[in-house]
Amino acid sequence: MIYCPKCGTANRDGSKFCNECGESFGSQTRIKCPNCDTWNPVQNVFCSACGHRIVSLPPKPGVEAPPAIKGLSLPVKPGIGTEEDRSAATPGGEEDIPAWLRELEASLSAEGAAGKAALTEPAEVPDWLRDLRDSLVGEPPEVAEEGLPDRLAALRPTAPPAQPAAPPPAAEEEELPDWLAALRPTAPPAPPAAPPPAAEEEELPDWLVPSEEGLAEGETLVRAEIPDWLLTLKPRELRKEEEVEAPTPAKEAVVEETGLLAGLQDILPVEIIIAQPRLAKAGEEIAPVIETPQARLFAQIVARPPTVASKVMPRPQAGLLALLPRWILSIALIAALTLPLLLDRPLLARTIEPAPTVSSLYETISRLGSGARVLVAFDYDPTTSSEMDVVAQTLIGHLMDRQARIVAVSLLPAGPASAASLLADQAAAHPGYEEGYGRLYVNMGYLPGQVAAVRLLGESLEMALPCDFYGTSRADLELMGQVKELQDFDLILELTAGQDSLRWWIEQVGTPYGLPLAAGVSALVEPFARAYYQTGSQQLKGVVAGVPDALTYSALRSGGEGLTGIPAARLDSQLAGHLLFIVAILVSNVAYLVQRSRRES
Amino acid sequence: MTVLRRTLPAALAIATSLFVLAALFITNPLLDAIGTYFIDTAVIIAAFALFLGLFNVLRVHARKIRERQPGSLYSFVLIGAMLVVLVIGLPPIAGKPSGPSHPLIQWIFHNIQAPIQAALSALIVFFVITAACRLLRVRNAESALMLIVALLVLAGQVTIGLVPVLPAIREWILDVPAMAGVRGILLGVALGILLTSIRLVLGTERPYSD
Amino acid sequence: MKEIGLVVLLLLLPILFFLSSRARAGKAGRLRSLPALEKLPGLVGRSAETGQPLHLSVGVGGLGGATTAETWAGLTLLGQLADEAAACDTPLIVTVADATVLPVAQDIVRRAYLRHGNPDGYESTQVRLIAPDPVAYAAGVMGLLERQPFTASVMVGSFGDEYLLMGETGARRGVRQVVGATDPRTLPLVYASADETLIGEEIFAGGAYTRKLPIQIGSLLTEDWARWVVIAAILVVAVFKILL
Amino acid sequence: MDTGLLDTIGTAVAVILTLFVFSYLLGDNLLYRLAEHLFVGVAVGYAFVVAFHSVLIARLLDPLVQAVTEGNGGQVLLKLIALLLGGLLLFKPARRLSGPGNLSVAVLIGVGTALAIGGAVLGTLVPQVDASADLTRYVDRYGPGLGLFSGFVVLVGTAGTLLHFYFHRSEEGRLAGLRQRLVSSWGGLGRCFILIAFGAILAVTFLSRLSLLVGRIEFVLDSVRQVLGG
Repeated sequence: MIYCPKCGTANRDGSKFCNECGESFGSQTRIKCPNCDTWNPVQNVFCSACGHRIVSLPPKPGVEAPPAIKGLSLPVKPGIGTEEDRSAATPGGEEDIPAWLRELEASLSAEGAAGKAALTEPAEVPDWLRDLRDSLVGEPPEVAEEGLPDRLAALRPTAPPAQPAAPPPAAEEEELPDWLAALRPTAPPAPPAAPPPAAEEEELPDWLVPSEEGLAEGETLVRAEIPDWLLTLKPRELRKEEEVEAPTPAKEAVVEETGLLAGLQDILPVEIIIAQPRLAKAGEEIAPVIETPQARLFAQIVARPPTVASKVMPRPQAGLLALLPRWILSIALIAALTLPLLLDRPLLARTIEPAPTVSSLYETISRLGSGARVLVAFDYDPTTSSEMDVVAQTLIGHLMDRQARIVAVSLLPAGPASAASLLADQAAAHPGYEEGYGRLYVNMGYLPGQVAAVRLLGESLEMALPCDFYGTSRADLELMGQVKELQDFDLILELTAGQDSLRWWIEQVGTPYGLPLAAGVSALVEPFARAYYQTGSQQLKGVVAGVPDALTYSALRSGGEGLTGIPAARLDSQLAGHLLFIVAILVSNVAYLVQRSRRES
Repeated sequence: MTVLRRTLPAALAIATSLFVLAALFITNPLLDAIGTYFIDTAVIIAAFALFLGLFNVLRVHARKIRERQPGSLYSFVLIGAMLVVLVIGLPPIAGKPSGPSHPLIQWIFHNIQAPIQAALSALIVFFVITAACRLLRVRNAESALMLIVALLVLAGQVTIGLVPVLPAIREWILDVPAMAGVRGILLGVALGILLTSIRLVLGTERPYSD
Repeated sequence: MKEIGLVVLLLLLPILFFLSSRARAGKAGRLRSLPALEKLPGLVGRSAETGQPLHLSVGVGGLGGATTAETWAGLTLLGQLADEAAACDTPLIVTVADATVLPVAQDIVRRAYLRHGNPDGYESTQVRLIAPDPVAYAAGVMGLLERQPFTASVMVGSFGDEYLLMGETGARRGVRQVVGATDPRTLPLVYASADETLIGEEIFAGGAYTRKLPIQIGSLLTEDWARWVVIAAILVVAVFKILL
Repeated sequence: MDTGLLDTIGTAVAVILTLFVFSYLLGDNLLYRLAEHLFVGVAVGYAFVVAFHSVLIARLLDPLVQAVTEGNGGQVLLKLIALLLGGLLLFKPARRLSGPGNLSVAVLIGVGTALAIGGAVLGTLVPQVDASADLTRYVDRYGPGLGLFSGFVVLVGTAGTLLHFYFHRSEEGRLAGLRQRLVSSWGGLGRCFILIAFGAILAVTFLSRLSLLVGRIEFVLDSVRQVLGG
């Protein structure tokens, strides 16, 4: 916990700025644990979350850093250098490295990978590295990594040669990827085969010195270990027994597939390096000292105008679907659905075989006495109204046939509007109901709060339903005078296209109060609703699922004759749609198999 | 300061949660009343949150218009439509249908919102076809299994009264093996919800403070 | 029924504490790999590299309702991604459907930028409320994915089948998609359209895989433990039902 | 205005907007974008109007006014607290004032977690365990042979699916080997059930969404018929 000196707010460990007032905590900074990604205060040596060592041993004096890169504010354990050391800046503009790397990346993307690999060849490569390269350079570069942008793949094999000469440009502490996090507090990287010139401890490069943090005195330097990432660079044959292979980072491991460093892991996590636009500030460039061939090459590259990175290519779609434009399928489907609807008579003769769930609901409603009170939840909105209206019409129609008193509610904001027009339509078709609003049926509007609303309904009907959809108070509605509490209802009918609301009614009302509950649902919810129809206590008295069920239900109401007219046409239309879908699946499979066998042969 | 910022919200969250939980699990009129009150309060807070949502929408699109980003004309349409609905719908009119039941709001709902919403959801069927064609390609045994099941269920769902066996097969698949899979997923999700909620109640993860 | 529930609930707590303490002591063992969660940091890097924004959705659920847990699962991943995005200065666009999520999501993103010393990097319009209605939300996000190039889209939370409007648009536009949902109706559609999926309860594992707090790992182990209890309960009840 | 005329205009607008949306099938275009933005704008506005009237007025303002006129001090206080919590949330986006807003979020989280726990335990865990254990449930429907077999399949499949999501992988401990084998074999079987469920749900989703498309086509056809016929 860090307490803000300005406002006293407690901030998360390792915070750099106060969460409340933005005050900078100066010397306080934090280190990301390479093992578990937890942010730790800079004082920590071991991660407070997982105990992993986060500050590894400082560099041994003999191993000096390779040409330094400035612009790093690594949260190194303080005490490496003095004030003077920091002012003794190494050549190289502070911000130019990320810039050249980005331009390098940009320019390389335009060129062939293999050619570049030869160009960027360092003058002094360690023998082992040269052998390695020689054996690999002839291989054609291939972009094996799935989904990697081309330019990235092109960059990978070429950029790494710079690495033995210069440490990887590091980022601000927050941005360090795993491999760098492991490197951070340790010695500057030095290829074991090419020992860098010895240097005095005082001349440690700027980048090793914390730029912002105050230095704690009295810390001593300890001998460095060869960092893990460097170890991976070392050919397997040269490794000592005790130099175990570096653990593969948990995050996306970048394995070089081509070029010089094929097979090596996490050589240059390009993504992260480029991911530092903030580091680059134009106009602060300081001319680099051009001494080596590499440096000259880099200078040339930097001088080139940047090329714009290509956009991510859309994934190629295999199969016939890619060949046939989307709209052929669309037009075919629309045509297949429209034709049966345009015909006046059914194409096929059907007999009625209601599912047990459907006939069970039909019997439940048929048994209701005249004047039975039914709570109908219109938990669907225009999203599914094309389907649900068909279901609701037949069920509400049946209820009105049975002279039931209907109280409509909805858990969706847009539900009452659908309910209003549907109830009005059905009332107009049932003698006695035309003028019956308030007496025979009411629309109590939207119940806000989703599951909480259902629960509230069980606890206090009065509180949950203060007024109806049109703003009339419940006291002025005759029907509402008859229902004081939820138990006054003889049946609850849930009309929904979402399984959540069905579950809420069962959990919050059906089960606790033991009220008979039935459901008219979208076909989509069918498997789910069946689960409740089956449970031992029969939480649902019946289920009408989707248009086919609704059509058989209406056939039951009309006395069990075969399907005719519009319902039959709807079923025919559905059938045509299904046939088209099956054909599309089969065609796509055939196309796929043909393609695959062609590829294999 | 720390007490106010960290401890108080945590205590409030835990207390609220325990009261509502108690109301759910223990039958007691007083607990019920307290639980109901908290639930009601949550609903009211959620309604206030919509003010924030409204400002956010205005801000995002006003910015698009101000910066003349591509498509700012559409942002204009969006904000315009929203404001029209708000201006007509917000003022409460005593004695007359107002708000959502205002005739003009009803007209907008039935003739603009509902048809577009219904048409958009109908569009999903085209997406289902392309997605299914990709998923059901027989690459391996797994996709073959899915393909067979999908074809059997498809064949059974519109052949009611036409072919005798197929609807029965569909029903069995939905009732038995598919049900087992769905139930397993649901049970697992319930366990996940349970433990995530317990962690939240215990205050180990705090959405309400950092 | 209520009594059984209460017993289940009270039984879980000591187990959770015990397993969390084991996790704290480092005796938790390994967790199975979840590629979807492991690929998340890579998405931020890729996004920073291409300069194209990253999209994150926490679903159509809200806080304060029954989908609080799912929404929080999405917000946990938001916390992780926002941290990395703030560190890399990656443009991150968060879309929400429910207004209750808006202030919390904004807070998470803002604090992430503050923590990384870049308070100016945060803009309040990074977190956008599209529309409170699920289909309107899906349509809005679909338009976003259609007209603006995104590197990746992470959608974790509660989704209905309107998810497919976003998911297929993303797939067609070549957006890398990591999607997690709990609704069995949505899962096949997720499976068909996303590159990486979190199926069902896997979305709740986000914290344990990214932040690795002992209690988060402990809660996953408790979940595993509870699995056996559930299976045992099914068997015991089945035997009883046959005998009685 | 004449209601009949308004209705006719309304139907025409509805049909045109439906066609605008379907124009997306030919690719993203101006008409579709127009419909999309119109829709999102109306949806946001409508949701706000509904919340304003059904919650802020019906659940907060009206009861508050009523309580004040009745002189019910306790009720007034409770409603004022609710009002305060709601109001505090509005300050959350302001950096310096976000602290008090956290109280409102805390209440939301408290209520939400409690409801989620209640739902998970009472609504799913207990009843679904009960249902999975009922081996004989299908006997009525499918006869003794297939019925018992089905009950057994559900039991094995449910448990297998649950095990498929097992998180822990560890070889330590005496029972670990056995557990690991059980999880991988039974859980592997569970994966088959998940795939079967996926295939079935995909087909069912198609049916449901196809019904929506049929409904929309019917709507357009009916409207066109009306215009032609009358």
